[in-house]
Amino acid sequence: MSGMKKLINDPADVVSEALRGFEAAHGDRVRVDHENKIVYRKDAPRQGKVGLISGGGSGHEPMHGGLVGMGMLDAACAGEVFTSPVPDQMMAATKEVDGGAGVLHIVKNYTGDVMNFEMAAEMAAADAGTEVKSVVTNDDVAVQDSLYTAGRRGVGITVLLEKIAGAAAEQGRSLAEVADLAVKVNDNGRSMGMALTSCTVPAAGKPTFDLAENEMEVGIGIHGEPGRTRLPLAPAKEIAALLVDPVLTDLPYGDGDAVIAFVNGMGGTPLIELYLMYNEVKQLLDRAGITVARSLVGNYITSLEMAGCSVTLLKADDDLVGLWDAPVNTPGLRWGA
Amino acid sequence: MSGMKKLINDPADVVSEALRGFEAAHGDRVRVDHENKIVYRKDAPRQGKVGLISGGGSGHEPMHGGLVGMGMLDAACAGEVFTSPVPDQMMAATKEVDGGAGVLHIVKNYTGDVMNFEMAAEMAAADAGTEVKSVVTNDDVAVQDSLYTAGRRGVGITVLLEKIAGAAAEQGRSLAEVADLAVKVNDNGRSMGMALTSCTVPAAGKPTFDLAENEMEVGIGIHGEPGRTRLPLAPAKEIAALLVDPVLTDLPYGDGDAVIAFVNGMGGTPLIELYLMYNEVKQLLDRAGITVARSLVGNYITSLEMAGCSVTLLKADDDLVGLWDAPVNTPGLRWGA
Amino acid sequence: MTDVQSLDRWLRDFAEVVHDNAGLLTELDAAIGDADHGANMDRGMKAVVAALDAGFEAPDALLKKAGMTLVSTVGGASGPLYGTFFLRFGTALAGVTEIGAEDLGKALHAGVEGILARGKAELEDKTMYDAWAPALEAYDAAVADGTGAALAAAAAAAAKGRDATIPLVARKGRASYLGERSAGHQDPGATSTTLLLESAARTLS
Amino acid sequence: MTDVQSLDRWLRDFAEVVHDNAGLLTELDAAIGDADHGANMDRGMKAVVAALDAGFEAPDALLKKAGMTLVSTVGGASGPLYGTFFLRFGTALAGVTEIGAEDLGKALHAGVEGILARGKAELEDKTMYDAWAPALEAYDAAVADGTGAALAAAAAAAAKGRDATIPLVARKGRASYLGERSAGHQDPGATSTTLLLESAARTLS
Ligand SMILES: Nc1ncnc2c1ncn2[C@@H]1O[C@H](COP(=O)(O)OP(=O)(O)O)[C@@H](O)[C@H]1O
Ligand SMILES: Nc1ncnc2c1ncn2[C@@H]1O[C@H](COP(=O)(O)OP(=O)(O)O)[C@@H](O)[C@H]1O
Ligand SMILES: [Mg+2]
Ligand SMILES: [Mg+2]
Ligand SMILES: [Mg+2]
Ligand SMILES: [Mg+2]
Repeated sequence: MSGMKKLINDPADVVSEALRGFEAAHGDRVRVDHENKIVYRKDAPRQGKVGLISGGGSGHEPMHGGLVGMGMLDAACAGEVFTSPVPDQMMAATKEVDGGAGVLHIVKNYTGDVMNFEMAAEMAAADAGTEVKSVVTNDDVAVQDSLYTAGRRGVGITVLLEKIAGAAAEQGRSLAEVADLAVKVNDNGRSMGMALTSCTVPAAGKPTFDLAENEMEVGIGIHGEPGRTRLPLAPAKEIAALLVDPVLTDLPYGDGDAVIAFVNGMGGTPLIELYLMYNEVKQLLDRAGITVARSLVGNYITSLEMAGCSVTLLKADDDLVGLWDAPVNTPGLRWGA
Repeated sequence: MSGMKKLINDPADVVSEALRGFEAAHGDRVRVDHENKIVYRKDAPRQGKVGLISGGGSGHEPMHGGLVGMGMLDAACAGEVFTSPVPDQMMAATKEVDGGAGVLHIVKNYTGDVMNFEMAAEMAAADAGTEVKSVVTNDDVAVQDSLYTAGRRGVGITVLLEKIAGAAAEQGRSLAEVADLAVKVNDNGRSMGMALTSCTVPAAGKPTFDLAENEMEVGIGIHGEPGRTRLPLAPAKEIAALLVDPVLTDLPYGDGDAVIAFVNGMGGTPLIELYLMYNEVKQLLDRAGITVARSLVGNYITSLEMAGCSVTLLKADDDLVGLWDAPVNTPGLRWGA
Repeated sequence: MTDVQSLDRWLRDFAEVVHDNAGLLTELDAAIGDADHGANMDRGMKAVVAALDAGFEAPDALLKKAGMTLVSTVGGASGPLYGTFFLRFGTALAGVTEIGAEDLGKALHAGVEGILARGKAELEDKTMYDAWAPALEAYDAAVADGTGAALAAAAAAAAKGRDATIPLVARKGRASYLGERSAGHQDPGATSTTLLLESAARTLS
Repeated sequence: MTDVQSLDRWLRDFAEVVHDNAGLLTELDAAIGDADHGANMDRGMKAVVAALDAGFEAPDALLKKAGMTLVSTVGGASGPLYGTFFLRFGTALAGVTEIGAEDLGKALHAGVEGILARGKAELEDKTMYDAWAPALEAYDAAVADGTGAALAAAAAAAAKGRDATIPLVARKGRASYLGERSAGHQDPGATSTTLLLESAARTLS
């Protein structure tokens, strides 16, 4: 048991048992296909509405299962911890949520996720003739983009995208419109994350990496992987700058822009620290002349019990803010309903 | 820095900086008196509505500041980390939220909290003549109750009580009615908690206790204190029984009872584990013939970054369930609005 | 004779002692409480020192201001308890400017009664009262020898009372939640009380 | 000659090897990935073994079933990659029941082309392809000596390719996110590929 302190039974059963608890807690809004490990919006399929599907490895809760419900996802496919789901799941979900208006796959840019969703889309097209479009999120500025690499990771923007695209689908926008909007959200969003601690994949039984008491990892993703650089631990003020600066310069965001600002916890960092970080982030944005139209602070796209945080900025126009404000009713995100 | 990995600046500024971030993130619903460290519902005082005040040491977020808003608290007084607030804060808050219908103080049963609230109530009565009633929560079955001791701690029930009493006040019930209801909620609620890890008070700079890799503390409170007993780490199924059994026997809850079931994370435990725990708790309740009328799963009353969880059960009748379902709009708990 | 100047010196000295021992107090509190007693007392006494800078004419005003300041800045259990102690201590000295050993003793008794009124502790509950009680007894026994001697006796008795908290099972305060596990640890509040009396013995005469 | 029985033996042997090496594969993945490659392969090969129990008449059916099973149970990057490998490997052997060294080689090539089609890896991207590419070359060079010898050569070459991934900076898969920090670590997928070929060399002839 060394190195693993978790509220679990057999590591092999973590995902299926958590899904049972999730369904028991939220059976008013979702139903769960336990064999396929798919969380469905309870009233899916919605006739005439574009179906939204996402999925990925487990361990990022509330994303994605906790983001299923009115105004957001129609289905979420849960893989093993940090392992993308398999094509069969996405195929089944695609069929199930198709209300005649087509289905959008929201995929985070990881080799495994992309390949498994691709296979599912090929199979779904060949099989049922469902119209499927895909959007791949890749907002992580820690990774240098290049034609010759796997590209950037999809991280925090995925949560904002699922909210905004979900609202658009709820309004009755077409598959092409929702897909275009999703691409726009991804293109206008950038993120950067850091970790104070590693995390332990249940099946592995010990922390993915070791980090000394006075060290932190900067430029991490959401799979407990080490980041781009290891730095000495620093005050929140400096950490905020390490995260915000590369985000601001990458797009670039500038004086006069309005953004949706998202300070996300990696799972083991308590709210008191996330609010303290948001205070720092807000000051940096003020200094850069950037207005915060809306904000989100909390643990939404996590890496098991990792301590740390990420900052996501999304350049927002009135359409995006309106869609952000639209009612949403999921276990993880809820307002106006 | 050994032993302390936190997203903070100067440990002395943690609470005030977090409050600044909190206000920046939730300025649509709350305002913050930074000098007095009080979070107010933005539109307080509400004329004719009983004012609800709570408060306590910081480090339990979202409780209490994150529970301020329509349908819940009117004000929350934030102390230093794990240190109850001072009477001046409660006096100021009492004056500010008094809408003519009196004010209810919701106090967790800790010597410090009780004494500081008591002094405030004495001063407020002498001063402005505001009618103040107090309810003290003491739902923690880990502590043996006795006339000669400090009694049981107030833990998880405090969150449920603030929701239910908040809804009653919102409905326009009188101070006496709201206070009676609050007492009823406390009397019908019981909790038990456990920790997988300790936590670090920022000003202390190192973990409050040491726990070996294969140990857990059972019967903890919410201040990073050691629990009643140290036991070998066990599977979730056994931990659930360790928490649920003493709760069920204490009241006692029995076959045919309906409850609001609350699985709470201590701050560092990710949602995937909390849902897994809820699955275990639900099975134990099923076996005992207890119906879950409503459930709440998440990090609501925390102990900084401590890993672990607590279980709270509240015997619920139709009135309580109706009040639970009533709209609430706070940063930490929101539905129907 | 104790006067407003020596009281001022006492509280400034205690503030320094608390600051230097904050780590110790917090460590003791970590074992059976919530690891904040050092930070609490340090924050409170810093505020008291800042308040002293205003300058006071009379002992009772100075002591009541110290009490109010502790109540307003410390929080937790120790804030109301030490705050009430100084409030009642000061009130008992109303109108007195040159305080003799007898008057000081009566005022100490009044202060400790305030602690009991607030906290309802009894002997051997493993609280600061376990340092205060023997201290008052020793003070009374030595009062004829003058303030300095009486305070020295009180401080020594407080230290014994503090040490005697170690084997006790706590019945009040946070430590009571630990049940039997609270035995074997020294009470943080009894420790700060001993520091307060040791400081008094050094600065008052 | 390789037939459906020996293929069955191969996959069962590989499943055992993967199970025994799951810790190693996960540890390698922890260093430059997300600590799941061992669990992924173990879960997948257990499912393949369960599927084998149904019994198969023809090599292509058995191999395609293995591929489908891997696609359906592994997830991550390795699921589609190994799954596609076996699907194409099987498809290339349609109609063949007694597989000679030449046919086996052609089918291996087809399988690896599937990996490239899915993953678009190039040499020295620090992926399983860095084990597959030299393995195919060695196989081709030794094919005249028969299946056993060719597979032994392929396994040895794969091991060299695997070792050669250590200094590389990853350009594909999760390890690429680490940039320069990925250098100095052995690629987990190249490691499992080497295990697969070593198992083949032991079980096919
Ligand atoms: N009811 C009480 N009566 C007297 N002293 C008490 C009582 N409860 C607690 N104390 C004292 O307060 C000390 C703890 O103070 P502190 O740590 O500052 O407050 P808190 O317990 O609220 O964190 C204890 O060590 C004990 O001496
Ligand atoms: N584009 C690719 N082409 C070929 N092999 C790849 C590619 N991406 C990753 N791999 C292989 O997959 C292995 C990782 O597999 P695994 O850990 O099971 O999946 P994941 O990376 O999704 O967690 C890597 O070690 C590498 O050999
Ligand atoms: Mg993976
Ligand atoms: Mg305290
Ligand atoms: Mg304390
Ligand atoms: Mg992996």
